[in-house]
Amino acid sequence: MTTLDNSRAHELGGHGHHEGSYLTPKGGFWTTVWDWATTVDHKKIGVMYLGAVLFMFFLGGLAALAVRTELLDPVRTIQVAATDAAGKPLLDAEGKQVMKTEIVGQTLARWIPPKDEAKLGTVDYGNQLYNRAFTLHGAIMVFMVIIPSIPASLGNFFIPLMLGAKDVAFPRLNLLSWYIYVTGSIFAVCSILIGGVDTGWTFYTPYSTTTDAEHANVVLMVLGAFILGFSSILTGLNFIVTVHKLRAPGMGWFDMPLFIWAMYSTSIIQVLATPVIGITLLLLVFERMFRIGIFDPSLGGDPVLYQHFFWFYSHPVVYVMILPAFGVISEIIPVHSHKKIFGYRAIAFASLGVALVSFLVWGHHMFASSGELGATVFSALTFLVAIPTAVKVFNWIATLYKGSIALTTPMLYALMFLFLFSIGGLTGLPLGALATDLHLHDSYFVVAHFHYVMMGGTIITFVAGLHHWWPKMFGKMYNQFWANVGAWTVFVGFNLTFFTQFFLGTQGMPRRYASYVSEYQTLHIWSTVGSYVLLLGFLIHLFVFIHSLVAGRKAPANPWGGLTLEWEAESPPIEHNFAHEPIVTHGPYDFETTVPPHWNAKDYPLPHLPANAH
Amino acid sequence: MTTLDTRSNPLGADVQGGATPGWKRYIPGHHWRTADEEFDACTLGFWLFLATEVLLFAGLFVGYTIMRFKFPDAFTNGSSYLDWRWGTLNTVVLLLSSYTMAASIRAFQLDRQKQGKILLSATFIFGLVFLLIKFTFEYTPKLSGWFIAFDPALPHYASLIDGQALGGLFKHVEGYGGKAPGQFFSYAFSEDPWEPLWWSIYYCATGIHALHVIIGMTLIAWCFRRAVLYKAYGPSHYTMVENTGLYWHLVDLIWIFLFPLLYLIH
Amino acid sequence: MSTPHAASPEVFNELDPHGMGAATKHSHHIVSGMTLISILMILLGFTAVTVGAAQMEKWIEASLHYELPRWVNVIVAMSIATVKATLVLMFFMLLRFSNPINTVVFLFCLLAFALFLFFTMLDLGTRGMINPIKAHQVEAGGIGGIRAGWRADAPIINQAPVVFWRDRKIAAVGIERYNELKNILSHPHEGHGTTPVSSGNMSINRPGITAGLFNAVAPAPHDDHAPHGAAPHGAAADPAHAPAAAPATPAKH
Amino acid sequence: MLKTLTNNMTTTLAEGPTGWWSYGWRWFFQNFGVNHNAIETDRLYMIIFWICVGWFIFLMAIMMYCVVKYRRRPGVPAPYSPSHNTRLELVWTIVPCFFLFYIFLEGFHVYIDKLVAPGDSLQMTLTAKKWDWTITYPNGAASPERTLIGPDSTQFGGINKSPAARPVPIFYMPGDIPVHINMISQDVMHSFWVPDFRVKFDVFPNRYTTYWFQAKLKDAQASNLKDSTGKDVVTAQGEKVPFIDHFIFCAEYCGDQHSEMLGIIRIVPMAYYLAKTEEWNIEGKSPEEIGKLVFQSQGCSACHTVDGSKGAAPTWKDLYLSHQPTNQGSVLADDNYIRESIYTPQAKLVDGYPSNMPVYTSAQIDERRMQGLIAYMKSLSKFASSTPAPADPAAPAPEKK
Repeated sequence: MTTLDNSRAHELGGHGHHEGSYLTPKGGFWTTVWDWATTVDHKKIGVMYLGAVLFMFFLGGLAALAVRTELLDPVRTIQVAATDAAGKPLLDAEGKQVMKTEIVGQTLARWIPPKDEAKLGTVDYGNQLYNRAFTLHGAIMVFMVIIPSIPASLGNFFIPLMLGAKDVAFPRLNLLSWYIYVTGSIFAVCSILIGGVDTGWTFYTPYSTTTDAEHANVVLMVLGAFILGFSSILTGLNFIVTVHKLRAPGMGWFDMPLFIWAMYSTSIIQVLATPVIGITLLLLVFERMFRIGIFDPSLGGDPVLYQHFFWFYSHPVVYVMILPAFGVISEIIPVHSHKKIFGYRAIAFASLGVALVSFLVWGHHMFASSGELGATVFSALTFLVAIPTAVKVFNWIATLYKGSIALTTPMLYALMFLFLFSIGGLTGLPLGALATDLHLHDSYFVVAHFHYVMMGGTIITFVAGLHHWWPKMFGKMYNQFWANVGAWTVFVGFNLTFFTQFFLGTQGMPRRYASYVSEYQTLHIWSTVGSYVLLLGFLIHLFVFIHSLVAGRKAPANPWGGLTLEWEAESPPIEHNFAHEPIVTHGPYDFETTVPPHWNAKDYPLPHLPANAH
Repeated sequence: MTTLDTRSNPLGADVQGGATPGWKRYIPGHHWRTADEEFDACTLGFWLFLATEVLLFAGLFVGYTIMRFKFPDAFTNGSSYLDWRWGTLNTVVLLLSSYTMAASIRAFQLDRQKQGKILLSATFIFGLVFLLIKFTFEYTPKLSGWFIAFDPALPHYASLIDGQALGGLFKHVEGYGGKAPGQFFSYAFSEDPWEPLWWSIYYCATGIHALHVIIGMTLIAWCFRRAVLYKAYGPSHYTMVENTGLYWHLVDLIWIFLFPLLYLIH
Repeated sequence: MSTPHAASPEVFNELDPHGMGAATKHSHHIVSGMTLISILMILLGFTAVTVGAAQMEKWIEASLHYELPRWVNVIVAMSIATVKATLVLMFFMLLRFSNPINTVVFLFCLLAFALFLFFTMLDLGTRGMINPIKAHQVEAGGIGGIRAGWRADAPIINQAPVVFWRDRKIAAVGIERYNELKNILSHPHEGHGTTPVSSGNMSINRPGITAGLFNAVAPAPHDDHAPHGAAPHGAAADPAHAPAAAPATPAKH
Repeated sequence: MLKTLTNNMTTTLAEGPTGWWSYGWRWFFQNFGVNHNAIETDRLYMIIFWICVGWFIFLMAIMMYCVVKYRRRPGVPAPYSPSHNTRLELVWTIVPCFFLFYIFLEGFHVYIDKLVAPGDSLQMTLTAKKWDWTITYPNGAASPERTLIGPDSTQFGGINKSPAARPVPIFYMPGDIPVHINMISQDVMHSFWVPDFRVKFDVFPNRYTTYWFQAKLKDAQASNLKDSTGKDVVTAQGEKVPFIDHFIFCAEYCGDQHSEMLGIIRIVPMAYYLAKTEEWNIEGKSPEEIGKLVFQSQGCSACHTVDGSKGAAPTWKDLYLSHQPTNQGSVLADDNYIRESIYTPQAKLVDGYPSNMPVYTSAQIDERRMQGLIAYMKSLSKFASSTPAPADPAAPAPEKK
């Protein structure tokens, strides 16, 4: 490992050697707040994104729990004995018990009683609450949590560090994109506060252009998503330029960590697909406000055109969600099994391949609505996605072979990812095949499938990455035991919640149903119980992290023995990341030939050295 | 420099002491090795941004294609109400402005400050002319039926003029207005039931394009201001004016396609 | 960042193994003034050509009474526009002289556009749609409710605006005056050749199956399988509501 | 089919699933072989399922083996192995391709079966609107039968369904012959899904989509149809009527009562089907009878009651020629008002009720049916034969239309 003095660092008034951690407060409370609010430091922006995303995750999670709780009990009409004011049974003239009809099972309606008393106990009111809850859950989780989760928080923090750069290419743009994200989220939250949106996160026309016609909530939510698109574009644009222009000396394209490759592919999709959702949502707003008719059948427009517009963005964006997860896993598995990743180039090209193919398959969301030729072509192309994805999974498992696997929390999560994502990926096959999709489309099977991919893939990996890099980000270690307990709880809760839903789907339970036929109830109850276990698991993680921040042991610079450049920086990194500009002399995963930076046997033993070496 | 602090802007710091032109005082961002690298990165970043702009319009073009495929006659009918002469004039105006923009960048590259500023303002004025034509000669008559008296399209309708305003500067043609998008369409003499859809596409496409013209003009004005105040652009540093130019050319590029698609259908 | 500007540290360029520095040599190309002027002239020339071609097509149709296929107009106009756009990109936007990566970015963006257009057309272009054979009446329902005017409380008309306003105008001024006005207004430019024809009745009623694809049977929605045929429903052809109002039928020229 | 719908909880066909892949289908599907397409779909699904299980176990087994065998132990060096092997990588790129191609082909094959109806199918039309289905039979009749899928349902005792006891339509269909439905929506998008047939297709407001099925009745273990008193229904020939019910679900989110937008397809013998549709044919019926049929078949009965009890919409009992308080002032519910309310429901909204009456077109309710509805309302109203109800003195005078 050689380093070269960074002459620019010297120019900068000798900040280089003795500047403090980026977390060091700059002064009093308000000074510090102002410093963070106006920072252009990618690390601080990454942390701010992390906070914002976690908050939105909390909101979206609440909505999910509301949805699950409502489904605990099918809504049903029952005859109950009427009572008088004193609570005594009400009898009619002949002395017979008077019966009355009551609707039971509307949990949300009991919690949030309507302003208008007359609506209490009506089907519509209970359903409206449910519809708003699942729309809220979907819109928040997709637009405000999963899309920015790994790219904007971990990506922002670690891309420059992994490239050996001082910052992203356009730091001010980076800050701007955070503010745009916050603005978009505020729009969305406002739409909830003034009554909520019941369109589903897909905003399908003509329903979305006609529902709640007298209110502005749908427009607000759509504008929120539109604004969030800008944030996504700016982040992606920034990363592409950073990767092109700011690699450390010595770092060729194939010396980049695979996380960078994944983020690069992600950014390409973000830049190329997001503008289309921009114009789509804009046209939707015009449609709602001015009835321009492009998506409105009564004026000659076409709802299927809207679906094409929408999925041209929203399918690639599925890979915006999952590709960063691939990147994180490609980091965690080699580091924690201390072995060079298997098939580096295959994984790198698979990332690009997924990015390319993602633009060819959006029509598989529309098999039930699309024309026959379109459906057939899209089905054939859809299976193409499986190949690069499968290659990646094989590579990760092959990496484990003959490694030295430490079951740390991040690694545990990575293994869980392999388990869950395999299920998610494989259940994509019956959805990609035309005949079976006509049965499974818009059923709970789809719900289960994409939760296995989006949550089992992305959110689980987000948490894995957070555990992997937490010591680097905040300079504190966390309690591994309790973190592992949390991980197992999440795993159990997750499978309980979503595995049951595969069976619901094949048996015929449609999505977005506020009430259902009663034989689905058993599975729904299991699913709901699972969601509570999931909540418990995330709460354990929350407490582990809080404990770590308050009372955690100070983290060493390289707690896991990683070889990528971020482990060369201090924990937490100094304000300009590196005291000297690093020069890359080894590959990111050359564990066999390289002693990791800051190696210290007290912190962690190297597998190929005896424990008492050093 | 990890804090957003306008005072650290090297150009802003020394407004009064204008002895050294701004472009010479420019220091690249702390994370760049050389100014050239920063320039290259900015250009790449801006091209990526332009790609997003193109794809934004792609949605409109796809919508146009599908709708024209579905209702070809609505488009032919609708298009016949557009005057190709105004469209052509606007195309010429935008092409000229593109030229002046490119020439102004060239002037700044050669440190011809005065020429650069003149060309920049010419570009701005061309943009203004474009918008004026768009709004006064195209949108207004179609929406309201009010023509400006010297509009060459008007003499043909002289027999239908039923009102005047501002001492004859504006003239109203009976039944001409109401060619609004979607449900606001109220033109009574249309031949095709789907004509409102054509107007929706027309107003969305030209409206969003006009919005881009306005944004471009704002950028040009900002460049002009910096050129006047700080001599901000010169041979070694002209990133902003270059990228503004790219943006402006993109606006031109979109129009190059919109023009035949909207005006020259028959 | 208040430190004085220092000369570029050349040492980094030597260590730069990917030629990142080399690319910057392209960056500061200065296009000659002559080139710019010539490009402008060519662009203006092409504008004249595209307008001329369109006028020529109109002239051919009007004087030779030969209707050119629809694609001629589109292909000619789009080809010329593409040439113009390429010129702008290469010389005004300096793609020819700048880092090739910028060109790659732009080509990828065009590729995405092409995919978007191609697959959307592939689907929507190959299936039948119910274009209301009765252009007359808009399908009512949750998506109907078209209002007669700008105001939010304007009455709902449940009719194509085109038809509603036409009928209203006829009621206001009488059919003679209406036709008179229409005659003048629908020839906006003198010398305009053909009269546009309504597409209101040209839609093919196809049963939602890609025409000609897999049609072991092409089930017609209104065939006479059953004694009464399919019941009238939806936006289907409904004889009772075929354009009945005689004055409402657009006067053909 | 879902077991709630039939008294017989294990309705299956004689031909059960066969083949290695069929093991475990009961985990996923409640029944098997309602028709050819369903059998094929289940077969394909189970084949994919077992392929997936094979791959999954294979991968997870290797993973677990590695995790256990190569766990980190202090002082034990990692054995290491090459990080690249072109041949292996090619193999695991190409082998899945074969599986994928096979699945695509099979999926395509069965898809075509689901798409293309035999030429001799029975043609029907379906209209979907928020939140109801209407199927029109070839003779123009529509099914007026509805049932509650709830505890107060006489047909299916004790099933916990149907919020607000909203009655869902029953569509009688002949068994063992192909039925071809042409679908259109009145308002937003819906999706017609009969889980038992394993097919769904979206229903659009601006283009027809089609749906076909051939449900088996002969070979299935069907129950016999009973009337409301629990006695077997018998045909004119004195035969019992076997039937099998299948749920219809709306699978495309369409608003507040999306989850209540159900229906039942009841497969009965051809003769009984013909008798039923003839019974509902409006030809040769009095206006009042036509009105009653329309009331039941067009979904009016989902919200309006005829016995004076409060529903989601004003009751028709004593509605005709009564004074209704609306947002446009008090209105006399005469023929014109009724007509307007059906074709343009938003014009005048009766106070205290939500604005969710669907718009009917004159294609759905033609003049004859409209007259029928008015006649039916007349027969329900006490004001019809006498003088109009006295106007509410507090309300302004009824508007002139």
